[in-house]
Amino acid sequence: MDMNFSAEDLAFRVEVRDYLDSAMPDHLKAKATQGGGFSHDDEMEWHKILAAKGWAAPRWPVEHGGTAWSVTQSFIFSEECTRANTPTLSPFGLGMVGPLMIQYGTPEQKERFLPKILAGEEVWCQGYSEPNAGSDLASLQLRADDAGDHYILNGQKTWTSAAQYADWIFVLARTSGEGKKQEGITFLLADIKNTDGIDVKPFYTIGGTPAFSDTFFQNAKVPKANRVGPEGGGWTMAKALLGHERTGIGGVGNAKRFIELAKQIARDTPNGTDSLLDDATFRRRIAKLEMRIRTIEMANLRTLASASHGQAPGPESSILKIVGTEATQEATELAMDALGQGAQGWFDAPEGTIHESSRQLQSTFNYLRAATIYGGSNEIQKNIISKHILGLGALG
Amino acid sequence: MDMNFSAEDLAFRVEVRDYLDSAMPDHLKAKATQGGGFSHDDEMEWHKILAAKGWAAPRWPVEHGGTAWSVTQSFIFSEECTRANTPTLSPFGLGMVGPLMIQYGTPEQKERFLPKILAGEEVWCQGYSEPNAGSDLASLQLRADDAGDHYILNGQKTWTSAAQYADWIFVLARTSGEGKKQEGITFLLADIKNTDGIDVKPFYTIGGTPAFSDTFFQNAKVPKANRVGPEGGGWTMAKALLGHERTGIGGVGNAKRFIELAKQIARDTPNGTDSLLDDATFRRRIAKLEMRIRTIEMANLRTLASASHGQAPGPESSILKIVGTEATQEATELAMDALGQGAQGWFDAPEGTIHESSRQLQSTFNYLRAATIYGGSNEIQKNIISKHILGLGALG
Amino acid sequence: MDFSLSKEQQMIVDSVAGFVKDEANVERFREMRETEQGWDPKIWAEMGEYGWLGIAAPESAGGIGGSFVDLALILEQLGRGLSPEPIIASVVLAGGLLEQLGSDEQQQELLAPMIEGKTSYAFAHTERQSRYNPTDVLSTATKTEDGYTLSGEKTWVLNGHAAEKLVVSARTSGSQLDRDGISVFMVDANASGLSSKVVRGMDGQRTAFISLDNVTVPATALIGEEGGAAGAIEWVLDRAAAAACAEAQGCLQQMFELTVSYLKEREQFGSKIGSFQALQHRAADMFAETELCKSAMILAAIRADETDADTRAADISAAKAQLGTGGWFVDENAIQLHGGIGITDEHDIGLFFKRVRVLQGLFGDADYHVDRFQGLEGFDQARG
Amino acid sequence: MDFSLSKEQQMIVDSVAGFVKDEANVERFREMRETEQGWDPKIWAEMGEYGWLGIAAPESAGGIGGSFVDLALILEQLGRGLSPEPIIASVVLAGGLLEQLGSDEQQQELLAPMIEGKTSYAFAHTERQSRYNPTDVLSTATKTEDGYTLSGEKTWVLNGHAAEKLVVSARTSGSQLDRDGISVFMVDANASGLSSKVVRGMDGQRTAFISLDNVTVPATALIGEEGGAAGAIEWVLDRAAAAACAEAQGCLQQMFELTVSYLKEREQFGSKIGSFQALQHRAADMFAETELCKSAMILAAIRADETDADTRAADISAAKAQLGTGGWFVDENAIQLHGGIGITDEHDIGLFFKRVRVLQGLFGDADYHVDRFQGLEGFDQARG
Repeated sequence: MDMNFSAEDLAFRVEVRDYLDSAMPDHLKAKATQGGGFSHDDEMEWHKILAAKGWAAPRWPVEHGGTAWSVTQSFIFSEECTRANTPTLSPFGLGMVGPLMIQYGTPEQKERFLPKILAGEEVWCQGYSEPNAGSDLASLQLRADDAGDHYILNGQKTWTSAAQYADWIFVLARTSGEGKKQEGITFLLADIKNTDGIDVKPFYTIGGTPAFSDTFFQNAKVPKANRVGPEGGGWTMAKALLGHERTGIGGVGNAKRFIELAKQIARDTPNGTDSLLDDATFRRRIAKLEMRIRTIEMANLRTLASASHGQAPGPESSILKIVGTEATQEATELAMDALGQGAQGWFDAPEGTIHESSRQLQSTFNYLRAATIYGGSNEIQKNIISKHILGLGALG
Repeated sequence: MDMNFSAEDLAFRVEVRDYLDSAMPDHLKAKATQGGGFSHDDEMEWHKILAAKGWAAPRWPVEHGGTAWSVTQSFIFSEECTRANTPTLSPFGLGMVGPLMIQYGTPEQKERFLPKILAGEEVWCQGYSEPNAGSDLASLQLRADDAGDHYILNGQKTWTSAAQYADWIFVLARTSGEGKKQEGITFLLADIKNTDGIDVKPFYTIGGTPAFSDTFFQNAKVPKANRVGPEGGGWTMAKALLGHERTGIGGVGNAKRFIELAKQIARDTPNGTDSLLDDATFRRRIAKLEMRIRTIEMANLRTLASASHGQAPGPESSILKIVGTEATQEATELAMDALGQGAQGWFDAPEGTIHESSRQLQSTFNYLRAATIYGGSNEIQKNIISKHILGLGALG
Repeated sequence: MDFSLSKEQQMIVDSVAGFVKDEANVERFREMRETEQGWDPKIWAEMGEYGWLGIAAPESAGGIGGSFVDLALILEQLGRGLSPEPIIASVVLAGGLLEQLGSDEQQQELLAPMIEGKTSYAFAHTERQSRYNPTDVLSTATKTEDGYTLSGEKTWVLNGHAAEKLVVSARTSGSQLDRDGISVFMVDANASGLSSKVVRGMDGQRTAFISLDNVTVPATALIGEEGGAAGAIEWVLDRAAAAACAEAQGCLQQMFELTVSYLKEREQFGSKIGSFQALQHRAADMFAETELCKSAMILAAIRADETDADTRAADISAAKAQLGTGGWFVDENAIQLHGGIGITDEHDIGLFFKRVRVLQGLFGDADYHVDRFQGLEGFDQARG
Repeated sequence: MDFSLSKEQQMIVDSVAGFVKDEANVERFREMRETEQGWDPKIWAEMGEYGWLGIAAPESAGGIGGSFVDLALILEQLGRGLSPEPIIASVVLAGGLLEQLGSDEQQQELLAPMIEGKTSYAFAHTERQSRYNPTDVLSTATKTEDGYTLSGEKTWVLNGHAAEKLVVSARTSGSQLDRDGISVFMVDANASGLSSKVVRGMDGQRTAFISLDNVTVPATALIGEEGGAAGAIEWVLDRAAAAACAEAQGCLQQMFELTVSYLKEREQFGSKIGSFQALQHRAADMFAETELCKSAMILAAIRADETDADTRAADISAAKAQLGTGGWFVDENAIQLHGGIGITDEHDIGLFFKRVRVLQGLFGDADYHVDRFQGLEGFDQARG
């Protein structure tokens, strides 16, 4: 048991650091120093740069374009990305539907979709939640009626992140109303841009940006060739995705970035004749959370190390989602508190009023209230732990 | 709306303070400065002193020996008792069965019992919980079989506080196994010392003292004259008691005492070349909790002020039990932390090793884990709030 | 000691509640946040006519001469409708300074029209370096032959974008952190040399950054004694903190009620989500913290009229810290229990969320008030 | 980077687990806590024979030359049985100083018999004023013709009541808070001028207060360079903190398992209490914190062998703080979910509760470690 970096690891770190430094365009670097309020275009630009290097999907199997990195190397890579404040790649293709297709897709699907996901040429979004099916996902009502070689979809999805930018959407749809709710669900891939009858309506969040959409389906046709897994097997597909999503969402990289941001703001914020980073109370608050995040990071590493390449970790990763999202929210609160009265500013504040590195912070702080809700709310994660790990679910 | 003390109030405060100072025997004052590890005998001695003054049961109706104090005066009295670190009187007679008898007792019961409760001549204990009926009190199994002019009791009570010192016990017993569990329960008064077939077996807690007992009943006879309320009306009696108990247990007086103890220890504890009370982190921890306790105290005052004399407050007092017991526990933790390594000492440590004011602290700290459990655990209190205040109980 | 509402107080509460329902409700706020001014002068005038703005002001200046508790009760109700009218900025802060320091003439001339709702003011005080320290002032006021010349920069001035006049703090002597040497001046918002930048806040309200570049004012612009404003500034900032607790209380109460309603209405897994015990207990915790905030807010409002500065400070700090801890618990869980819908701009809960978060930070966050509390003289003393 | 157990480690863990089950279980601890010594020399000797006491000691001194992780894994298992044998006091602290500072002869003569389980030592270091500061020392060692004279008082000396020899820290130069000038000496427990008071701990273990009144020792009693012990003291205290995390982990794991079992077994309201969602979620939170403590404990154990002092300190502080926060959450909720039975002395859960609470405070509580962490050089630096 050790955490030592071998000479190879250290060389790898240098390679990654040098690469990120040389590959990251100046305009992205400029945004990175302002707290990383990256646009969709920025993310895709960075995706393509990494893809060209072969580093867009490090944990995919090598035959599909992944790297053969060890856990240590993956850790080093993510540390260096955090350090350089690179844009975070959209998880829906690379982290979710991609790995699912690798596991369950047909050869045709793999050939059709994986290269474009990897290259960042097609953007994906996730159609899971519906207005009446949030935590209780299995109650979903989007109908997919059998029409020979295709399904006809009618209904509504909501909370579709970044649907306005997406080329494709993967949806859970109801192909049967018989039997257990879970058994009538099917996993489908739909061309969100070019399918008649699919309408995307972005809406605003408390963060002041249209981060999510409602997606409406009205007699929208989806070829059966775009089904992943068997008809009625959608719930199995969804569960296979879950583990990936949990570690992705709970990841501590974001929390670490916000801790650094809080420190940076505190360092730059005069407080009487000192800086706020000299304030005893504030220092200790930062320290507490930073220590907590080290602990969570170690738990993340242990989980990653125990799951082999290309596989999702087990239900114990639920704890990472819970504590990771809470730590991330807390880190944004800390950064907000560092701003003092400045926390009330908004991203369109005139130059010279708010700390430039915090220009996106208030919006992100608000938006990230969603972190403990989406991807299976933290309450749902606790149900999962209680049922699947502690064996308390089946008690009467 | 005001918190001002009138000239009369201020004069009353002086009167109380002077009285407590003159009335409290030196050996009790000595213990008070050592963190108030009072014995049962100390408590009863103090009870009799207060009773002689007419101040043992301030909130009883005047005709039964209470005072006619205003809410403000009651508050002043309790503040001064906290300040003087007086012993706390046992609540079972004065705060629980006494008020119940005033409300529901027969004239004979009132005449027989109330004066002796008031005078501290008879000590009471509470027989509610059983090994299989804790939070689920209505499942109690202590049988009371009808035998003409008396009941015959068989079964076991547990968690009987201070039963070894008691003259009387009030019990909830099952007089019927028919219908709803709650409807077969009857409230009885038993002479715990002189009834054949009642056996008291004290047991040790993690505080290292025998604070509780198991109480066994084997064909023990209790006259029907000792029933409070109708047969089968015990649950109503228990609910009537509950409000009193909740505010009693959650009271902030204890929390304030432990805050003062933490400060005293910190003041006396060298920390390098300063005292611990100069430590920035520790000061702020004390301050946080002290501010919280001020808030809880204000909530207590509002609750007391809105309930008239002799009546129990409504279910909203559940919050006082929850937050009051948590603050009390936290205050003991703070005092323990102040001791540093000394927190590992035990009450029998040789002189000169542990801070003398903390001699009882480690024991109390451990014992007080019970505060969030007894009197209806905090989880049960939340069920009560949820059901009776928020109306969430009846949802399907 | 008495915590019940008087008949008059109950009447005021009822009439403000009716006003919020009919005129100053959240729908109205949604309209206001899209406007440049951010609040409605007509509503302000109505508030003046009803006597709400002058309820705690001295009768000599046209006020009602009531207690701060009366004002707090009004703010609590207004908080339920997210009313953005600048009561804290104009009445509690700027008005409070006029009340405390102004001459009879100044009160007649300046305070009276404002509490009638005919105009509004702001208190331009905090600076880039001052954070929450009430006596950290770098702006200067230099004495001239017939007045003063003011220079400096003021940040996050509440209502600074809309006020007709600003009460500006500046040093007439002493250095940055001295209590002595701070003076306050009445300055026209359109004075020459004064410029401002308007900042839209995350709560949809507006503040301004005010630059003073050799702004000249006459000697009569000085409010109170030269160099002696610190005590009054501390007093108004404490009252503003108490006012923030009161307004936040209205928000929290509304959030709590919205949340309990949602728990009774939303179905998942074939049941109302309010039937799930984990959420019931969370709601019970929210109830407890909301009630504690209410108690703390009343305590703060009562203490706002207290003359002993340390007694006032201790309990107002306790209340403001409770808003930052227990109030924040209610704030974040109201969103959490609403789930996804709670983070849409369309739902009201998020508007309250943001307003509470801002109020938490105004006039000292929890950290500041804990620090202040432990620094009070009484903290160290053995009880005696 | 690799977090799996080696085959050898797995074998050790299994054999310690078996030993705890058969010999060093909680029943045995209940007997031990009634004895004067508080622990069993026979068990100690067995531990020595199995090689557990020397697992992390250098081979030159008869040790196995393994890593600190090996020792931590052993402590974790022993924690499940509340083994009171003085591994932290004698092996990690006193033994660690001999390892770090002792000459070859001293290691041969002193370290070897102790790790064989034939004798035990203690580290007499903390003083009334020193709290958790490792270099706050007032006790003095004055050089004499053929040795030193030691005077001072040492508090809360773990195993101080039973150790054959004490490693005593004392100043040979400098003043109270100086890092330089601290030396350590090997002193016989029955030396003339040395007296002790035994304190029974709330966890049922024993410590001693040691008074040194002109205790004379020969020059050969000095371990390491005169005045140069501070670094080694910090090193052993860090390792002791990591060891405390490891032992506590065994306790917490046991408490968590006992609690989940109790939830599955106890009935109230006609159902197993583990079917109530509020308790399920609490159990899930306990699971999360127990797992985080485990990760932190492994991190600390790995870092215990780290040569860079700041890297070592940062992660060991993080782990010790996690024990004081997340570990305390598990500790208190294990009692709470057991309800009344949990506060009886008869039930094992309370014994674990008290031991964890004591371990939380040893070698720095959470406050201390947060303070230390924010004072490390790397904390302020911009990442680069």
